[in-house]
Amino acid sequence: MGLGKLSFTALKGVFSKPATRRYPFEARPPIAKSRGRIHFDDGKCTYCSLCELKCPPDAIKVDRQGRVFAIDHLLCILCGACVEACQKGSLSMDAKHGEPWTEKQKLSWHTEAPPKPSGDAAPKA
Amino acid sequence: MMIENQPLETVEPAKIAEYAAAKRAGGWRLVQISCTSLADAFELTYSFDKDYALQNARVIQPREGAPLPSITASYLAGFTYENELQDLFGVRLSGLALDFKGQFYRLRAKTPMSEPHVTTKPAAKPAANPTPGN
Amino acid sequence: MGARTIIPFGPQHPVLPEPIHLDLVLEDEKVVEAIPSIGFIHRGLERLAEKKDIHEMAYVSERICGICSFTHGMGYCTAIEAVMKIDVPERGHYLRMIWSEMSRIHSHLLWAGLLADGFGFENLFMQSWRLRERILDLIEETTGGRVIFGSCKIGGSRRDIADDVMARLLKELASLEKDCHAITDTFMEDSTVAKRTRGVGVIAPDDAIALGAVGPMLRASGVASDSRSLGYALYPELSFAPIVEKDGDCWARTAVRVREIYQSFDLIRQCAAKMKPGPVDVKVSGNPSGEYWARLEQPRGEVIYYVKGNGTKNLERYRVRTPTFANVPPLVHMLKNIDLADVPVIVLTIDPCISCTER
Amino acid sequence: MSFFKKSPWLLHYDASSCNGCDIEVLACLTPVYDVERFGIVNTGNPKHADILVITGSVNEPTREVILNLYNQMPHPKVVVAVGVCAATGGIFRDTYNVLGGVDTVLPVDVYVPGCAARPEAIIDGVVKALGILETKAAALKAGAAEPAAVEGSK
Repeated sequence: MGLGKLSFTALKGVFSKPATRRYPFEARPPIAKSRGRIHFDDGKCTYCSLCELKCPPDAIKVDRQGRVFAIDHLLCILCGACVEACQKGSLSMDAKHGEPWTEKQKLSWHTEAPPKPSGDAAPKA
Repeated sequence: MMIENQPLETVEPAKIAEYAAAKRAGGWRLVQISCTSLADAFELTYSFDKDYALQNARVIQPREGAPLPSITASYLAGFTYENELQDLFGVRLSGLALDFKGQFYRLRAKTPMSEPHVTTKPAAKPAANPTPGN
Repeated sequence: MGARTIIPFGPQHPVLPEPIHLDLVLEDEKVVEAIPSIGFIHRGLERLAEKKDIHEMAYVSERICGICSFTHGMGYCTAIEAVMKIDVPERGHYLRMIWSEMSRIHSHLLWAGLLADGFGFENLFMQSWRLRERILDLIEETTGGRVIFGSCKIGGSRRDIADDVMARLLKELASLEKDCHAITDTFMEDSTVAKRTRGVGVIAPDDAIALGAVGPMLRASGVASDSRSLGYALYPELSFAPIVEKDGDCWARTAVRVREIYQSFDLIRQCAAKMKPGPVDVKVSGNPSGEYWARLEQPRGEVIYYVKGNGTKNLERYRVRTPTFANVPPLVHMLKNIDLADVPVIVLTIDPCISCTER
Repeated sequence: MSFFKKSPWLLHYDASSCNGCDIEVLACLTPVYDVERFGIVNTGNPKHADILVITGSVNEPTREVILNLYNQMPHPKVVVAVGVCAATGGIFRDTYNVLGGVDTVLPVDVYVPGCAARPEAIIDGVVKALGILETKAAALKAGAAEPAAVEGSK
């Protein structure tokens, strides 16, 4: 390597921005499409269990009668098949990655059935 | 998209070594050996390639009976595939140039792919328990 | 003649992030024989086809290997599409080709870094991986994942690339291509790299064919064989020629991969120029019945997906023959009569991907 | 987060991962993420290591290797399971050669979710493990007995 090229490289190193992202002190803005974590919005869910059917690692369990949605984030492979399957928009993909855990947890949500406008008895809880 | 033409011919188990030797002399390249477990036999496919043309040879090897002749005399590369056949499927082979005697793969169960195909979804999934709360 | 010693190499070894075990038989400093034994990360995912349906298997296929993940998904889908006679829309094919070339760039840069680390050129390792992060950012922006793309499905692509993202991608790729020259020039011209790679691990063209070498291994020995010439996806629409070197040593294999990085940049530009707006996928219904051997070119070489459907939603047989599996016999051949110090370099120049090999 | 008193060294082992998480663990050490800022060094020697980072689910041959590596590490030590395969077996837990997550063999201190886990997530996990490491170190200093070596049960 010639002396000219050597000094050019050295100067470039001195004046260019460092390549390092100073995570966790500064997080970079998330990329919109990033598949970070499945987000569940229990207000919209009708507990149809389509997501359970489509989930390749069987990380989602839905109890249609009891109106319970449960997801194991330590099984979820973040493929997004459930988000595509969800008709009501209650599942979405969060761009932020999941937190590390010290214990295994399964997250579940339970909602009371909304009052039916007509006829049918409310499903058993 | 182009769908490849993939001719398939049937070869007797005892003749496969000669078949492979002829292919080698003809300048063909060994592409792969695959195996499917059937109820009473193993369905093996040897694929060869020459100038981007694929030729498959199908061998039906009965579970019992004479061991399958190895093709490692003509294609040394066959030893990985043939050891795989031995370790995963339990196909018995004769004349292997490099025989690991079942030590090529380190497995929990012996010959785990030997059982024929079953289509069953496991009933009890060890997945999340739907318990209310949290 | 010295006494024979057996040195175990692996499974946990600083040179390789993945476990492979070699028993090296040594006579003084010379390796006289190498006996491989694999299976440390054998999962048995071919048998998973019995439990997961054909659409779920696309996700499983991607997870055969985290480096060539996109091509695994694409190969599986290509095989199923051939059995089911599904016509993927043109834009779907172009998107697949763009992503598969992007994954080739990221894989080759990753490998270049590992090789540099293998012969102790720490700085080059760091620089290669610094550039690789830029292509990963582009992959993340278009697919949402860094190493597992999750963008291929039976019948087309799961995502589209918007025009403004595409323009930005091409601009960034052009700047990345310029920056790549700094590291690839070092690989090609630096005397220390040449000292470790020239004339090491030579494999003759005849041996390469007889031992079943594929991909850059075979091309570095002077055999022009590139599965992209088979005409899967829409590769016949693009102009390209297999990259061939003639020496067959570690340096030639490095040169093939380095030149392929630039070829991939060119192919992405060609795809972007030819792409027209339109649908990216078709609806798939029914189950496959029949068999097909799909052959694709991965960063590491020719890969084969054999699918056999029996009309149910589960495949009867799913088999993957990955490039590293085919490159194990040439590796064993090359590891004869060499110095012990050259073992890591030779192992790395086949670009080993053990999780592919063992599935 | 405060600065750490020690410079923790890290040992990485791929139990039966698909390579995705391994590459991301390695990516943490390269310029863009650079965990060496925290004094973390990737070592190949278990006797120098404080943190055992395991990617991928456990199968029969790697079970012994993991136990061997873990028992060679000096106390105090922490285990970080990176990715969903290391946590539970992930999508591969139904396959014939997979035993399950790392916790079937070793006590795991931190689980990092993701498939593949991102470098940011891995850094978060390692930082969390450092906290646990300091607690364990303090307990050892205060006179707690060293935990016994983990035995493999067949």
